[in-house]
Order: sequence, then structure tokens, then C-alpha cells
Amino acid sequence: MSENIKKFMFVNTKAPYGTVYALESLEVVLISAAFDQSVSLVFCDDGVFQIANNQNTEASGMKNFSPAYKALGDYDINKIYVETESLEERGLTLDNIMALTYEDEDDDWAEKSSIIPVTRAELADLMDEQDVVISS
Amino acid sequence: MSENIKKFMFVNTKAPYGTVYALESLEVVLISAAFDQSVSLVFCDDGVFQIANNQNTEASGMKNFSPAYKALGDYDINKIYVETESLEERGLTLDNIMALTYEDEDDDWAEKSSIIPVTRAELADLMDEQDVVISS
Amino acid sequence: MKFTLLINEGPYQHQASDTAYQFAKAALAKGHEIYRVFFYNDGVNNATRLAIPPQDDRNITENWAALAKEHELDMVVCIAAAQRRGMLDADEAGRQGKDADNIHPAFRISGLGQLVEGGIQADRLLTFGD
Amino acid sequence: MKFTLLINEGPYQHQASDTAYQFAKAALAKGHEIYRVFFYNDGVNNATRLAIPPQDDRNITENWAALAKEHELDMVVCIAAAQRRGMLDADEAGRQGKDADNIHPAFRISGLGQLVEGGIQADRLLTFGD
Amino acid sequence: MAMLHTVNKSPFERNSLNSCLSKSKEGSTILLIEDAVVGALKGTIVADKLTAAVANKNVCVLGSDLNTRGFTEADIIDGIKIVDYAGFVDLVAEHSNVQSWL
Amino acid sequence: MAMLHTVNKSPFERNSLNSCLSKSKEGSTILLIEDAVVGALKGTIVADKLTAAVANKNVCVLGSDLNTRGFTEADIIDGIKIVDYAGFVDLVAEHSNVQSWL
Repeated sequence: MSENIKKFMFVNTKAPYGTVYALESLEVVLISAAFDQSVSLVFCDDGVFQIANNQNTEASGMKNFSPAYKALGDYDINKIYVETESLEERGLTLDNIMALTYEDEDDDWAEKSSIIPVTRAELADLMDEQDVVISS
Repeated sequence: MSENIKKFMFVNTKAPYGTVYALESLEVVLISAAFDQSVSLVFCDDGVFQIANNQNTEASGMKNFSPAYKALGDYDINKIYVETESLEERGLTLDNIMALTYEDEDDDWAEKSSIIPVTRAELADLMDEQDVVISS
Repeated sequence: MKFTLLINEGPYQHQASDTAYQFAKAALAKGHEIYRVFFYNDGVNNATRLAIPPQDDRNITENWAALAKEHELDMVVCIAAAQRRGMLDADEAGRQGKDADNIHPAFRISGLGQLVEGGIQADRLLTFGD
Repeated sequence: MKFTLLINEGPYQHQASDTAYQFAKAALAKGHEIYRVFFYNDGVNNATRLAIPPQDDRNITENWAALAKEHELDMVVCIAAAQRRGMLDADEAGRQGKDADNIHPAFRISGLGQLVEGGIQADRLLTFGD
Repeated sequence: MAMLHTVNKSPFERNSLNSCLSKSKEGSTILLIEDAVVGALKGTIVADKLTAAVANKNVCVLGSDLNTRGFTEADIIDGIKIVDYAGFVDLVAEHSNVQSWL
Repeated sequence: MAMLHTVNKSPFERNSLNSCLSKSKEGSTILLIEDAVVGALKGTIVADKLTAAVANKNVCVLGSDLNTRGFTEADIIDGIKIVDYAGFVDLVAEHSNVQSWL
């Protein structure tokens, strides 16, 4: 199937916990890593809250699935686009976002950030290039 | 139980068909008529679309439940508040709304409109007076 | 004080049932009474006894069932909403000629009148939805 | 052209499943192929064989089942999402020690890989959700 | 080939149409389905946005969902096209990709 | 006695907080729960609305839902109070009625 590599983009637009979409979308992303496709993630609109630092679900009884985002690098998923306007509108900066990283096999396994800040306009261009876009 | 009459208000804020809330809320309203309480309905925000004229579900395969609103008068439910600002924001007037009526037993069964246009501020006052508010 | 709770969304997809559960627990801990918990719309899906959530996640139905057992809660599933969505108890399955049923014994099936009556009898009715 | 459809909401509560069904019917009528229909999130609830909708309303599950029979559609329910929500077939029920199952025979249970594979094999993947 | 974008929620209730408008490119197609069809109506507080979109994008509305909610061609903004389910299928086939704004 | 209003959706995604703000009276209480807690954050595009609401209404946020989403007292607008589930119960008991803005 290597002749058939497609660009998959998972677009996360909703806050976590209030609905299940963030959690169950992450489960699809992790599975997709096994298919040797080109996979990228987008966090825009309220989706930026999915990768906020310091999530603590102790008092709410919800399952804290935020540590699982840190596994993305191990699955070779290292194109994680974060829309800068979405952060700004919500009073956030990149400092509020988890430090998601991967080890670059082409650069002596140096640890690098998977987070790629993009503007809304750049994101529109990126979406336009995809073969499969799965939003939630 | 007649000493225990409560004011029930059903507040409809969502468009019909895209979600089930309009239909299943109407089912509660019709049941509530059997309990001899003071019942009123509100249509505000996208809820005003629930009572739009000329709903035609033939090509979508959805169930057209809009005729059931016309039965409200027969169930002695005749306080139907429609928020005027919600209509205006959506390019609608009272002419776009179904003519929901009841027969007034205190006035020789004259047919009267159940639709009561109210402003947002008037609605806030009305909500404040209720014992039970069920929104969807 | 007496509370009736109305839950309009199913488990996991929305937080509504979780919030209602935490509210009920806190209310009972403060000595209040839960007059009734009424499950409507997709809320009826909270009553399944067939769910198998992941080991490291909460089991929403079992949480409700345990709370109900401890405090003798009246947990009512709307029959019309349940039929539409394939939630049945053994009686209903028999009557409707269905070959299986799926409602947890901590819940009972009844009509929408139970919601209105819950609103009349309780001091406060709270809705948890989407 | 080959389409894979992804349905993320349950029947009746949201129009997503209705829209996907009408889309599938129209696509098949035009000679296109539906490579797969994948049910995820609350979409798994479309697969119940226990629903009894009112006589004057559509039966969403039976509509899908009839379309699948006519066109040999591959309708897949995500196993993880289904377990969380109490949707089981007989095999799963047996394995998990549950005393009943509720999945309609027109649907099959499988893993999330079937969704990704559906995205790879089809010319277009369309999502229907909330 | 340009992209097809679908929106299914009312712009009076949700932000998804806004998101779609801000991240869809000139020449792309936006199809309003389900509750989003009310965004196509004339004289609303979002009509200016839709009119602007019509100028450089192809804006369509699913006719059956429009009729279901009580409206017809006469009620919608000039330049917005009505399609049926078969037209929806054609739009998907004609565009390079489709994105659902949920 | 004044009313308690609960809002459970993000004001960046939905209109329900707006609806609540425009139909709740002075002296009433607004409690942000679930995804609505992000509306309490400082420096957002809705912060001015919340600050205005704090001036004549009692605005609260459910602390456990705030923590769940990664935020604490330091992140929220001055004057918004944090309550736990027991505090939520007290608010319901203390007010004449409760309305959920869904």
C-alpha cells in the first residue's frame, strides 16, 4: 500500500470533557499511526483547550486522558498544528499548551517540538492539501 | 393537589429537526396538561423556528410534528410567548409563525390567539416568576 | 430540600450525566433528598446494563446504580424515549416481541407524567443536558 | 466513485444519521459505491435491533438495514465506542459475560482501523455529526 | 480542485459557520445542511456575512432541509443555490475533498 | 428570591451564555459548569461581557470543571467566585428557582 499514501488531517475544534469527541478522536489518531499514512493534527477554536497544561480531573471524576497526547511523538505523529488566533481569542499563549515532542530519527534522535503554530490563513492552505479531513 | 398549583415554563431555544429536543419537549408539554398546573411555553433564540409556517418534510424523510403544536389550544395551553428580538435577528415576523389558537371558555368559546409576543426584557421577568423552568 | 433531576444526554458522549451524578452525591451528603432522577431524550441510554467502559474510566451506569442503592433513589427512564432508542426492560421486550432487553435493574421504565409529577413534588427541578 | 461515511451521532437525537442515509441512497442511485459506513461515538447506537419508534415515524436502523441488504453495504460499528455505550453482538456478550446483546445483524463490530482503512480505500470520506 | 465544506448548525447558535467562513478559500464551495440552512435566510443578523461569502465562494443550501424548516427559494439570499441530495453527492464528487465543520 | 442560571457550553462555540446574560436579571446568580468554565478566563474575547456581568450579578464557576480543563483561581476574572459541587447544591437551595441554559 506504500503507493497509496494519503494525507490524513484530524481537526479538533471542541473543548475536552464536556463532550467525548476529544477523547475518541485521539483514539482514532493513535490507530491511524499503524497505517503508514501522512498524519497531522489540528487544534483550533475550542480544540486548543484539549492540549492545555495541568488538566486535573480529580474532583470531577472524569478520566484525564491528556497524558495520552504525549504519546503521539512515539507514534511518529509530529505535525501538530495549533491556530494562533484561537489561542489569542481565549487569552492563551503557547505557554499554556503541553510541550508535545518527538525524537527526530534524521537528526540523531534529537528531541524536537511537535507543536507548529499556524495562522488561520495558513491553516486554510493546509486543509486544502489534505486527502482526508476528519473533524470533530 | 389543587392547593399545589405550580407555574411550569417550557423554554424552547433550538431549531427543530437537526436535534430531537423540539419534538420531545412538545411531548412533555402535552403530558403536563393532564396535571392541572399553570403551563406556559416560550420560543426564543432558534426555538422560534419550531413554530414556523409551512414545514414540509417530504424530501428529508423526517417526521413533520409541527401540526401537533396546533393541538396545544385543545389542551388548554394558551400562553405561548414568542421573543420578538429572536424573530428580528432571524429575519422573521409574526407572519412567519403558525397561527396557534384556543377557544376561550370565559368568552363564549371565542377563538383567540395563543401567541403572545414579548420582548427579551419581558421574558426575563416572566422566567423569574416560574416555579419550574424546563429548557431545551 | 427535595430535588428532581432531569438528564437529557447519554453517558460518555456528554458530561451531563456525570455532572448530575456529582450534584446528586453532594446534595445527599448535605442531607437533601433526591425525589426522582428522570432520564429523557438520549439520557435513557444511561440505563443500559450492557456497557463495558475501559478499566481506567468511570462506569456511569454502575455509579448511578450504587448511589441509588445506598439512598433508595427513584430512577425513572421515559418509556417513549427509551422505545425510540432501543432501551427495554424484560416486560417491555416481552410485550413488543423483542428477543432481548438491556435495562439495568436499578432503573424503572415509566411515562413522562413522572417527570411532571417530579417537578410538582420537588422543591427544585434541575435539567442536565447538552 | 467510492465513498466512506462516518456517523458520529445516535438515531433521533441528531439528524446526522438521517442525512447520511439520504446521502447514501442518493449516491447509490447515481451509481457510486459506498465502500463502508462506519459508526463511531454515539453513532454506534444506530445499530440497535431493539428500537421501537412510533408507527408514524421513520425507523432509522431498519432503513439502514434495508439499504445495506439491497446494496450489500459494509456497516461497521466501532468496538471500543460500542462497549462504552452498551452495544454488543452475541460473540461480545459471550466473551464479556453479559446476559444479552442488542446489535442488529445488518451491522458488524470491528476496530477503529476499519475507519482509517475506509479513508484510505475510498475516494472521499464524509463525516456526519453534531 | 477546490474543497467542499459542509456546515450543519445554525449560525445563531454555534460558531461553526464562522469557523468555516474564515478557513475556506476563495473558489471553494460551502453547503449548508440540517439546522445550518437557516443561515441562508434573507434579512438575518448573519446575512451580510453570507452575502460576502457568495461574492467569492460557491454557497449552496440543501433544499430538503430548507423545506423541512418551512422555507423555500424565495426566502434565501440571492446567489445561494439550492441542491437536493443528488446535488450534494455531485458536489462531493466534483470537489477534491470534503470537510464537515462540526 | 433571585434565580440561579446555569450555563454549560463554551461561549466561544455557542450562544447560550449570551442568551443567559441577556435574560437574567440584576441580582441573579450565573453558574458556569462543564465547558462553560472557559468563559471565566482572563483576557478572552468574551472577558468584557463577563466583567460587566460581575458588576450586577453573582457570577460563579464550578472549580472541579475549571481544574479539569487545566485552570485555577489565578486564571479567572476578578469577582467570579469558585464553588465546588456542595456549593452548587447550596446555590440551588438558596435561590428561588434554577434555569439551565442549554
